[in-house]
Amino acid sequence: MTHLLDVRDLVVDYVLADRRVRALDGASLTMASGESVALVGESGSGKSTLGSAAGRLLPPSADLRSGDIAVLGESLAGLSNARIRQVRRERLGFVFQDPIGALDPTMRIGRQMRLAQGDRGSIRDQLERVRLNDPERVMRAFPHQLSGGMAQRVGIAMALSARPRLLVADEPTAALDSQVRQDVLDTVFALAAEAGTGILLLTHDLSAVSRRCSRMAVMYGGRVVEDGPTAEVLSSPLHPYTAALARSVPGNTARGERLESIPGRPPVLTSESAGCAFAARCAFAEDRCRNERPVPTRVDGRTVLCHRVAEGVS
Amino acid sequence: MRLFVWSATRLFSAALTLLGVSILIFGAMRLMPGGYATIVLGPLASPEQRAELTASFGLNDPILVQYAHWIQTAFGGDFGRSLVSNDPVAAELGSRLPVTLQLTLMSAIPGVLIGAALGILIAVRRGTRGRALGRIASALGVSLPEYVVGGIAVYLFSRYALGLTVGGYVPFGEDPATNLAAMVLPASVLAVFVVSATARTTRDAVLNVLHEPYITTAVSRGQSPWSIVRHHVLRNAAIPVLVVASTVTAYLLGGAVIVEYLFNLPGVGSYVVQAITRRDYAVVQAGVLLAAALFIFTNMVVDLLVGVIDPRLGVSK
Amino acid sequence: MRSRLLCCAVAATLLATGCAERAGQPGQAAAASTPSTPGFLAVADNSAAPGGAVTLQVAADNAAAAGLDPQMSAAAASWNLMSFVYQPLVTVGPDYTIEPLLAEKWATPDPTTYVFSLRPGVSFSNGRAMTADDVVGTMKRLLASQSSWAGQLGPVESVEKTADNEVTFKLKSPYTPLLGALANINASILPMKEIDEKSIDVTKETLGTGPFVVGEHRQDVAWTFKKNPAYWNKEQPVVDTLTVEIVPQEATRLAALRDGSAQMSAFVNADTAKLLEGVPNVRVATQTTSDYHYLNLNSLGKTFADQRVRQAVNIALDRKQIAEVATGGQSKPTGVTPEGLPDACDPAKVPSATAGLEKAKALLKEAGAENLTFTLATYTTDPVLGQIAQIMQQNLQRIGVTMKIELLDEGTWANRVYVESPPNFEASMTWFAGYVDGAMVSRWWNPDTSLFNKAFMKTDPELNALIDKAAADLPGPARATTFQQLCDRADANAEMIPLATRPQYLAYRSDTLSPNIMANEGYGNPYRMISTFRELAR
Amino acid sequence: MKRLDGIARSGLVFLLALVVLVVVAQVTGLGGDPEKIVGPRLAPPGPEWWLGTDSLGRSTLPRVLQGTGTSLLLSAVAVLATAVVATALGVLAGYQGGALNEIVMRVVDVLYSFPAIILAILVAALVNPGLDAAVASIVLVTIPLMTRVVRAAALTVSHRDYVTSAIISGARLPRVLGRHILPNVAGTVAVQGTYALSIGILVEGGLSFLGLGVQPPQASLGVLISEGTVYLTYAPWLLLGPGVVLVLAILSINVLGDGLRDQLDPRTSRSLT
Repeated sequence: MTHLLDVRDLVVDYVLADRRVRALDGASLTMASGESVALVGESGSGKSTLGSAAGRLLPPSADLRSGDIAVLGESLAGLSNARIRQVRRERLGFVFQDPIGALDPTMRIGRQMRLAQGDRGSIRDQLERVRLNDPERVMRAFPHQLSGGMAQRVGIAMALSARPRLLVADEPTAALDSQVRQDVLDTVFALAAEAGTGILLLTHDLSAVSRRCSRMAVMYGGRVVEDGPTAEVLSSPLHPYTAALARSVPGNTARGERLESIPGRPPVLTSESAGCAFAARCAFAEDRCRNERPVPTRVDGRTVLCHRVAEGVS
Repeated sequence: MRLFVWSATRLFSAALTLLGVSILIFGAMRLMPGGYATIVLGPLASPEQRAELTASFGLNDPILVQYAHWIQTAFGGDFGRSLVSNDPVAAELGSRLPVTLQLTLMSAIPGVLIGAALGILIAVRRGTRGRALGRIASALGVSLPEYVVGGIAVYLFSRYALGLTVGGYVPFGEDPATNLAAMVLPASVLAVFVVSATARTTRDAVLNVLHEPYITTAVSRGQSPWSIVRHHVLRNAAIPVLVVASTVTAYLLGGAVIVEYLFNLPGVGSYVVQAITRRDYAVVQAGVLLAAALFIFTNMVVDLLVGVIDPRLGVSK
Repeated sequence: MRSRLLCCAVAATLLATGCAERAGQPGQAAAASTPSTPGFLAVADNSAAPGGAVTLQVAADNAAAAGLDPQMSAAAASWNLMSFVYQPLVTVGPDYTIEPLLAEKWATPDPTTYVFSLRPGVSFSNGRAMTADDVVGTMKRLLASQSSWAGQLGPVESVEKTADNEVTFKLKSPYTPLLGALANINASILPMKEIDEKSIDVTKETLGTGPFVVGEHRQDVAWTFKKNPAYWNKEQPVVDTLTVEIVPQEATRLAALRDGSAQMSAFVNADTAKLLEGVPNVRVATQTTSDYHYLNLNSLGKTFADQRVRQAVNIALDRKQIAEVATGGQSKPTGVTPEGLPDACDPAKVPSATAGLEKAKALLKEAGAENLTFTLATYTTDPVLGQIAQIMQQNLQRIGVTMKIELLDEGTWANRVYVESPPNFEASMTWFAGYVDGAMVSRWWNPDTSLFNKAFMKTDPELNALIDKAAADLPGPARATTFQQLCDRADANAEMIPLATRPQYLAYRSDTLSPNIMANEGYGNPYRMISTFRELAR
Repeated sequence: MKRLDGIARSGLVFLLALVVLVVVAQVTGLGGDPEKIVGPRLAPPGPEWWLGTDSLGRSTLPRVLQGTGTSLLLSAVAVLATAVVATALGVLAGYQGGALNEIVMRVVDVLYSFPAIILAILVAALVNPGLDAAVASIVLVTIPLMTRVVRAAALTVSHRDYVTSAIISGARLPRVLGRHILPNVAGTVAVQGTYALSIGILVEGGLSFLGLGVQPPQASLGVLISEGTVYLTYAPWLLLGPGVVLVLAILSINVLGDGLRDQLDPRTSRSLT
């Protein structure tokens, strides 16, 4: 059966003025239609690059070295410009981090909605669906006259207006305050479920993930190190990095317990990493981890990239 | 109501600036050595003749009295009389203004449009060779002094009959063909500078806009490049382009002196410069005030346009 | 380099030569043509049909304080424009000879009496006949005015109408340059009847006896002149309309000649011929004039108070190189009396020309001014001044003198030299119009009468005596000796030091214009014979 | 100083080469004495005078070298003066705002609304033509533009958080301006400085064209070019020599300016596909 999204061993470098930076070092991820997957990882882990690659939105300085990425079975790399635009219009939707910045400051919201929607359906309905209570005023307003929450709702309405099959949301609520954050997420997931749209949620807000996404993938050093059902990954993480990540979440620890931070800093790769990227910071690392690239292994319903996963480390 | 307040403050500051210009030019002319009498009467005239002539134009009154008198009459539209031709300055400036305005419009409008288009093309084209070429070409355009480009053009178009004449200006109303034949060449000499200055600014502005998040949104929606340029890039890049357009217009309004000289066009700029060397006070003061007023007017128009284009800055806030 | 300097159009013997009593019509040309007519650079081809239009381009408009009043203007640019409308009693012919104009003939029974017989049938452009009263009234108005030209008329005792068409000038003492002075536009005959009745304001309108009348005038842009229907010479002016455009920029005037939008223009740049080389149908002619550049050393200032220092500077100047380099060899060194005028002195014989550089160094040593440094102030409107200054700078380096150059705009320069008191300059340079008689320009060497240089030049009674004698002598060898003594004396004083003549370069379209241009010009008017210009290929 | 891109670098190299050549010519008298008459007038380029002779018979090569030196020095001095004044005015107006800002902007507006060439001529007439008049004109012509740009930059910088935090932690005005505002505005000043340099050379050229520029016998590129334009038809080498040098000098200055500015905030293009 064709996957909604099928990322196979994707390697992407950024070519800067004086050096190369490897953003994805062989990332693999699959999504079924209508599935909601959270892609979690610190900044620099490559999750934004993966999110952008899903719509072939990488900047010109990006160099897709190897691997493939396909939406509904269609590999994006070789598509003509016209075709990729059609895929974006019909199958993909994107919501970005800066709600007001993502809207053209010189154009009223109504006109931007028309641009996004084409002539399908009425804009009032779309705005009401995302629970904006005064659509008329919003349509006449300019982006800087809206609050962050309202602007993000407009962004969501735009993204979903073309009934996409896959919605990529790159940290949609990072810029919003916490109370608004939950409402916005509820709206997105409700509308997506209603339309059977799969959601790829890029975030580092684990609490939001646990309640809404059926599946979760953890990224580190440009690779997906653990991928599986959210509840199991959070409750019994198999990969040492996932475990450390879980322990550092304020919500998960008992009162009075000290939060543990992970020593060291996330790696900045300039070429293919010899072994496991987390080896330098992993308590269970051994020689094999440092000079042999781990391969994905299936362990009770989850895929993990760790040589010693069988030994039940973490 | 807000529009009224906004324009009222603008008008007030414009008036203040004009007053400043009038004080500066009035003072500068009075401080300048070599009074009018010396020049016009020539060396052979006796001191008494000079004194009598100076007195006859009220040039001996205290400077503040002269200034007050001049400002007062200026408001009434009477800018005094030229010391050389004794004709009212307002009339002469009136007949010369169309030349400068036509020269400005014929070089600014096409210049800015072509420059903006080039700027967008250079910014959007991804080929490094194209961009490097564009950058050098626009830098070259700004580096060519008008008197070099003008000098060469004057020679070529007079030596070989290429349809355009050097000089021979007649008002457009009278004979459009001859008028255009006389104006196209000087206008294009000035346009070289206008096109390159606009292209450089547009290139920077467009590059800035391209990196804005709302462009990524538009791309992610599958909008075609030209639709993105038309709907988003043009409007957002318009502001810096408008600013350079107003600076260039200012330069053309008073500064195209050299081209007016080279092509023998009876414009305001050359008239004022000639008046400076002849210490023809009334003409210089009126000419400079006119050029300053036109510049301030263009700036206000640009501010208004900017306000309309970018709601964040503008009137409709 | 093919020299296309001199042009010899189809020529005809023009003027009947005669003795003191001259008769005949100027501009009347016989059909036959000879390769070149002495005294002419170009002669009109009379086979061309009359009528049509001529377009000239000049560098400057009339900018006189007294508007259009011909008696008051002091600049050649104004004289030329007014010469199309106003006419004096006599005019200047080739080689500076005096020719009849409004006066048909004149007699000089004794050196202090001049009897002019007025030409019959002359009227002003409003149709009113010119009378002897107009002539007498004009002369009285001129002598009473503050015009600098009043002095040039010399010691006039009386101007009387002695017969219906006859006016007699009585002088207090002999004054040879009178005829030359009467030939200038300042002395042209005005409509005194209308002026006395105040029905015309000569500063604002023009009413003359000349070949043209003013059509329109836009200051600093252009003049248009129309044929004067009431002109006394029925065959002139040949063309119907004359347009004079004001174009200060030389490059633009060159362009107008290249594309034919103008038919004739005068230039100051010595390389005008080179700049127009290869352009079809354009001829360039060098018109020698009696004007010359001169250096002014402020003898009442500190630096040049000592005559020896001034003489040293004078000796070090190389007039031949100045004439050669600054004007491409087309001008000649000159003394006080302009080179080329009758009886002019020989600049090679003046004291400074024969003393060597060693003498100059010795003089400096004597005066204790070995490494003298001074600043020359001149102005930008005449580009040749800057070039001459740079040559003088190198000449002076030969005797260890350092000269700095300050090129000012004309207003600032005039103010520092003529208005500021004490005058704010050590040395300055400009040029004189040489007029038509050696005794006229030499008057400027007497500060008591010329006034403009009173503040920077000493009065030398001996020189003043020579100046008066020069004016009184009749033309001939006696006057030549006086002129030479005058030149030598002025050269010794070394306060106003003549350098080299200032020729004019005239370019015209030989395919559309057939002009009459004389080889010499005393009043800077290349269009003196405008009424005979013919338009070709209409 | 991150690496300038190719074009800007070549602009910098050309400028340095030009300066070195001019200094060497000045010191060693290479190429001959600019003021000595060496040959016939308007002679074409030949072995003794590589760029031909001018209307007085002087070799054009040393005059071009001297002229380049004068023009560059003149503009550099003027631009330095402008930079200091404009930065002071701009930063104060931008940061302080209020009355000071209003006064500064009004004065700048007055100068800005004066047609540049007329302002330059007035200065030349007031200060008598020469080096000081040329420098004064360039300063007055370039100050308005630069003050406005610096003020805009200072305005944006002063709204940044790190400036507010500096103020909160009790930094007094000089420290805030010196430590926080100036360094961030320096980049803009450098870029505007290069543009002002090219405007300066053009203004000096315009003044010389109208005869009010550098005084003879000293030459500047403007003087040489205006004489070259007169003799364009007969002796084109008189215009070619200084013309090429002037255009290349200004071109490299402008290109260097672009490079500097791209250094500040690199704006590579991006695809819209």
